Amino acid sequence: MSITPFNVPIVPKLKRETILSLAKRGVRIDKRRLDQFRPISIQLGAAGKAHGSALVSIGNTKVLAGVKIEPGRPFPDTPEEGVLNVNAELVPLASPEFEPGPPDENAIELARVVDRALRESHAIDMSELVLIPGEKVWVVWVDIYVLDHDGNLFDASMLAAMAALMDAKIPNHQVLEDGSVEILGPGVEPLPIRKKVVSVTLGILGDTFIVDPSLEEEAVADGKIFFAFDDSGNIVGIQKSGPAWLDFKKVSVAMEIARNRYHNVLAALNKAFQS
Amino acid sequence: MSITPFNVPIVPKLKRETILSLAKRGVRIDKRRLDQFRPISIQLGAAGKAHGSALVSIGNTKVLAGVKIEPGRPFPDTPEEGVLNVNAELVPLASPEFEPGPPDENAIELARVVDRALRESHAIDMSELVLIPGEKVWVVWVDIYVLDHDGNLFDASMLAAMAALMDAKIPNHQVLEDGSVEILGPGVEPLPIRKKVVSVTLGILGDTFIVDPSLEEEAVADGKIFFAFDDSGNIVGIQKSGPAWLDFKKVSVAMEIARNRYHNVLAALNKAFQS
Amino acid sequence: MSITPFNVPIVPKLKRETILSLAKRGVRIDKRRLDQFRPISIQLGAAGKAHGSALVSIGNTKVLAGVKIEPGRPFPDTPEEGVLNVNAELVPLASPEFEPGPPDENAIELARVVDRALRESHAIDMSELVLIPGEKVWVVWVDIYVLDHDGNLFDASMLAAMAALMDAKIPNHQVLEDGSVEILGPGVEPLPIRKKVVSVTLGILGDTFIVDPSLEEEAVADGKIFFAFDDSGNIVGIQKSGPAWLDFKKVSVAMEIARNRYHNVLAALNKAFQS
Amino acid sequence: MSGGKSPVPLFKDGKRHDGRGPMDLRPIEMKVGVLNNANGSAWVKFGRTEVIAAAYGPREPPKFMSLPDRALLRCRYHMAPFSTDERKNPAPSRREIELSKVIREALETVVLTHLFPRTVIDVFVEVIQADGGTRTAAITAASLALADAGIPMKDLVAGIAVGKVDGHLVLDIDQIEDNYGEADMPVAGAVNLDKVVLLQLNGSLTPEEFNKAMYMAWEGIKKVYALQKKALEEKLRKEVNL
Amino acid sequence: MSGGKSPVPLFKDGKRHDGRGPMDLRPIEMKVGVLNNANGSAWVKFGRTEVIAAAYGPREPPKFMSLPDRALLRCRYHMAPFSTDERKNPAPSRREIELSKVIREALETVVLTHLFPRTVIDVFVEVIQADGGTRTAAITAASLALADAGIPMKDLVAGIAVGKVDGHLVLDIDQIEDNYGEADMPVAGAVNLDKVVLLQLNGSLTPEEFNKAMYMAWEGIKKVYALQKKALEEKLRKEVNL
Amino acid sequence: MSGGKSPVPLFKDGKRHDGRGPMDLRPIEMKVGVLNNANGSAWVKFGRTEVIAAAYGPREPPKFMSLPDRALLRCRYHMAPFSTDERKNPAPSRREIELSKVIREALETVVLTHLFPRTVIDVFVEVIQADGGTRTAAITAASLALADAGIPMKDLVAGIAVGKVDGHLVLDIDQIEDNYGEADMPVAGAVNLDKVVLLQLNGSLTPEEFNKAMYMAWEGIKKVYALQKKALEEKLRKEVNL
Repeated sequence: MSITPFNVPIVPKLKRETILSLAKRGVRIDKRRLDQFRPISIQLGAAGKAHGSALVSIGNTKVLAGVKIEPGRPFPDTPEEGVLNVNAELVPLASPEFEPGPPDENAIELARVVDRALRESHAIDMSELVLIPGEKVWVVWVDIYVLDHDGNLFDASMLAAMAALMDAKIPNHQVLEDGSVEILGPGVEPLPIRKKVVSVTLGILGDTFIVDPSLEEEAVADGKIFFAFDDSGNIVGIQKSGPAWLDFKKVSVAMEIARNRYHNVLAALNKAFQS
Repeated sequence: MSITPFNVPIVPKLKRETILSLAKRGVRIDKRRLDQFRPISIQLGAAGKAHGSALVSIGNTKVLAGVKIEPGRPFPDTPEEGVLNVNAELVPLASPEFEPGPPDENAIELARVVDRALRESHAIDMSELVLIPGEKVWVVWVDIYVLDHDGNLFDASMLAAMAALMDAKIPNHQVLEDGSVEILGPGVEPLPIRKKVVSVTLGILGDTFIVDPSLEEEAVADGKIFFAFDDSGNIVGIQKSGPAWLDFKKVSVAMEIARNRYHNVLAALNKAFQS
Repeated sequence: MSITPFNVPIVPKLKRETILSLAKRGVRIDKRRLDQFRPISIQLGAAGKAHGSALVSIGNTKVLAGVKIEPGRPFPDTPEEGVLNVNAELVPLASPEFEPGPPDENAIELARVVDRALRESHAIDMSELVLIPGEKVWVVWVDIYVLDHDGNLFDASMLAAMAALMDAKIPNHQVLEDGSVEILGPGVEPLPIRKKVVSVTLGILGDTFIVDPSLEEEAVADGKIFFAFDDSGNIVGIQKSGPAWLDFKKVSVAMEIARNRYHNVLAALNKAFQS
Repeated sequence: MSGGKSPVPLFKDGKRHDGRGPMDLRPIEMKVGVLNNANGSAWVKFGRTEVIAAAYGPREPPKFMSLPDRALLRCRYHMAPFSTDERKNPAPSRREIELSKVIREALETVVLTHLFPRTVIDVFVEVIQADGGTRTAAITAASLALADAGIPMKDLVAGIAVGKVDGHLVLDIDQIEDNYGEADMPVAGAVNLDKVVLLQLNGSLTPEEFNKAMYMAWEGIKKVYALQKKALEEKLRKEVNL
Repeated sequence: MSGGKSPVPLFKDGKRHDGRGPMDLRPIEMKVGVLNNANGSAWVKFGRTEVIAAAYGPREPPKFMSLPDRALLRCRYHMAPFSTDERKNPAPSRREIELSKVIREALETVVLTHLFPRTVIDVFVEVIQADGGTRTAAITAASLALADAGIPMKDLVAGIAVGKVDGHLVLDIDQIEDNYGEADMPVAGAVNLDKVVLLQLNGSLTPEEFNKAMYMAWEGIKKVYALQKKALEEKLRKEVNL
Repeated sequence: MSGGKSPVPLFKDGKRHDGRGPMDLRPIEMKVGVLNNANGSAWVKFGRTEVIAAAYGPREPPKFMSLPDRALLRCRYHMAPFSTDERKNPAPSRREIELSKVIREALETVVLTHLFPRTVIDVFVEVIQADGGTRTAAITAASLALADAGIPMKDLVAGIAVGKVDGHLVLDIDQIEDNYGEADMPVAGAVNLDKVVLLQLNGSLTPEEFNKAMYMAWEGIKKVYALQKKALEEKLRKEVNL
């Protein structure tokens, strides 16, 4: 059951009015333009026992994603494909609002939004992750760990997940005759990445859209809208989130704003893999 | 742990007294005789993706039962028998008293009472539901879905479950050499039904028994007693439910009242299958 | 998440002061010496369907441990060893403080402390519990059931677990060709016990240690410290429990006090098996 | 009533598999006041079936959990993991949840909850060994524990199961008779008041068999009731001697 | 979008696998006031997809669960175990948890929660049969149930999914088109206000396709909206006749 | 202590498998104030073992969860799913539940909870990489996070594990030494106060070994303590520079 959040701190009216009236004039409380991202940084290999990992910062938001690649069984309806699992944990060290416990609806939505963008874009060629057809495949776990929450978890998580997948190496292994898979050690072969997927999320402030909303902007926004793009510029995922509505005619405007900005994120991703 | 219900609405004293004094005079608040059922209706096939289903109304009480028949493993102690699972959900749309969440003690009792009456009467010949002895059998799921709760969920659920089982068709299938079962599509073969089981539940109002108690009658009753019968008139299940007691000598009186009425329910069941 | 207990009854200040000042003078509220156990009794075979069982009393504390020995799969990383599982239930009949529900942190700590002492001491030769290497081994379940809580559950549980394991007989069985294990009935062969492990727990009252604290002593103590010993006098387990600290120099003093007393517990254990 | 075939004949020459006649109870033992912390407690054994019950209260209920006009009754029927042939997971099963309800509702009829508004009375039963008839042993022990705790009741509650094996009605069935028999009918009653407070039937009976079974159950219940009285008196005698 | 190959051609000679053209909706049925206990209810069918919705409230919220300035909205999207091809475990899946959130947030935009501070409004949707487009059917039914309960809203909410199959954009996709198509874009809107209240995309679209798909969705939503109005009027007519 | 045989010799010619001598710690790094939202935070690395800790509070506790005379301490030790060799289910294991308790009880001895009645102080530790000694790294980081949050403590807490490998006592064991060694004894202490606040032993030691191991642990703890002081000073220096 989903419930209107009722235990969130109340935003002072004044701050709300300030942010809204600034937005109307095209500026933001932290001096950014409406369509400007905060600084993005990506640190690869941040979790040493993961097969791939990335620590992503967007402004003060910090998300660590770790990839584990393990042998397992395929789903019965896709016997010749590997398995992708995306999980997100809003661990309580990241925000005074996060409580310990199993993932709540926010964590589940976050994981599923990232999952779908990766899955539906065919970012990974799952058919190449088969060890023994119908029996054993690689199961790719992407665990998204939010460490510091200062807004726009969608984009930070999407980026951390994508970077961690690109960083990942399939473990060195051997398929034994009895159908078991022996892991020999760390590998060198990357995952079969076919597309790079990044996202741009807009905060919805009445009629105004702001790219990459910070936590205090999110607190006064009606909601947000997430657009994922592959590196050819196709839209590979959308999620309206929060109790906002959009003018029917403004939807394509929003999409265009996002599409004008996904290059920035993609550039940050590419840069991380150049060194 | 079972706890005295403490968050149920309090019944106005006046209503309680009215119902009790009417019952003493042999009449009921909705004009029924003490041993009279509300109108019973059965609509077969109400859930199109179920292998069998029935929507049962008893007065304003509405219960939908759906049967799914799937290949699975037998229990280790009955390797040559199919498996019957009965589950009941008191979904929150059915009553302001029902909360979302896993089945509570009332839902569990409901499911187990129906389950036992079906199981102990050998209503289905489980030995005919074997695909590969000891390995693969049909697992028959009966899911009882209460849609509108106006009292006497026991009888409505028992009837919906029985009708759904009688409505069910085993899927068209093929046992492959590797021991897997391929489902080819909808089937025509019914389940091996050996007995029709129906029930009659009495509300206990002090010394008086009322057949098929409505919700407002249940609210003032001390409890109720459920009797299940097979079509030969054997008693195949009893459950005293609620904080009521019965005079030792009144127990067989109650049974006789119920036994005089099970024909009505059976007739409704048979009628549903005549068309 | 672990939380400072906040719903425990408050100990009257006077009682606390009495116990503390007595302890300083070397005596206890129940007349015991500081290093004296309450009377220990062990009744073997107290749970008839268990393969081994023991009801242990230390003063008014009563713990029943039951052992079940069942065929199962080995852990992947120890294919040639049996499996030991220790579980503890603080059932609500044992104390007004215990609530029904899954094991809380206290029950989990209790089980794990006993488990480690048995496991790390190699009290049971797990390599002798293999039925088919890599496939089927004996799984030994030790269920600790606290029936009456009057303090020092660590020692009572450790002793009940050890005695139940020594009391246990491996079921009469037959390994069939298809790799299944048929249980033929009760057996006569004991578990391969290599060491007897017993424990001595000290209450920590400021600078004073008291052996085998009772419940009212525990309520005023800062915490306790558990020492497990094998029958050669090696230390095979330690657990500081509760919000107490110890002077660095007092740690070995505590160990010596415990080590001077483990013979008493071992003697009680041996006596139980002499008759 | 698993439907399989019994490994031993269940009824032969008027005797049951363990030598009992149809109306014979298993050896029954009862002890009151077996635990220290509980306000009242009892230990009850029917043959190899063995249960312990504890009663706590009337005591302060958890927040928001009270009734203005009477005590809440809370009841848990629970099986020890080692009480059964195969180890039982200690998490409450659907069966245990149902039986907790059935036993609570039986006890509600006799406990004078109206004397203790805004409090809670707890009854916890642990099955130590399960060999048939655990719920009737449980309610028997629970009612002793309540009496031992000094909680006022209209009457004690005693329970017994009637079964049908190889076509014969028999009293106080054990596990093998339950597993391979045709019916299991647990009954509990308040003998002095002539009230049935718990009644279930798993299996199939003709109406005539049902009526006969009820009378058999009542005979058994009277015997159990007498043993309860004796156990309580024994406890009392001990206390007086102290 | 499972990526496999469809057992039937999804688009051939301008027709879809079931004979529909790209802009054709499935046969739609709606009925308001189908349940007795709920304050409002509705039953909605899109082809073989079938849902029931109930609305309760405004009513007293559970303790500590309220807002001083408006009503809480609680929403559950839930699938009956027998609604799917393989039996679904009745425990809420991650998908059901997400969709409950998405539907609640869509409804929050139109329900006048500020009129009922310190109360709760509940919307429960049960999927009886799932054959594609369950979330849009669910929100359509939910908004009818709210209207039937007399809860003031700025507008009704109607939903429909656009899909892409074999390279063609099509309206109101069913399960097979969802499973084997390239994109599924559920949209819900408040037609009178020209507002989009729910929008998701699973799959891949070019920006041009996206814009076209939005327009197609809006055409569909207007049709669904008209049917909602009709269903509400029918209910009203019946009530007046009584 | 899995009992198996180590793939590498654990002790040879006075050196351990990674070249360290018995008293050598792994390379240790510490950083204070690494997170933005938390009132205090710290990142600690012992070799390949890596943890992050955050402290929140004193803050308002959830309803009915408070003590009239002091703050509640809440503590969670948790492992990231990717921190271990095989992916760890993120649901708290029994081990994590026990360690949360052990760490909380250690911190309770030093935090001046009496200064903040009716509040709660939260300490959350996430293990990012687990390579032995995670609980002692966790408590070391937790105490830094508390200090960084400005929560008054009687002393810092530093931790280290002593192990026994191939018959030799060694300091600060890593995972392979833990897995294949004979004993693992985690110890944490408040150095200035000369107090042991956490002590566990998994494995077997003679009394003499135990006494020696305690002294070794204390040596290690003093070194860790010095590094803690340094990390806090560094943070302070940065703040002053700003």
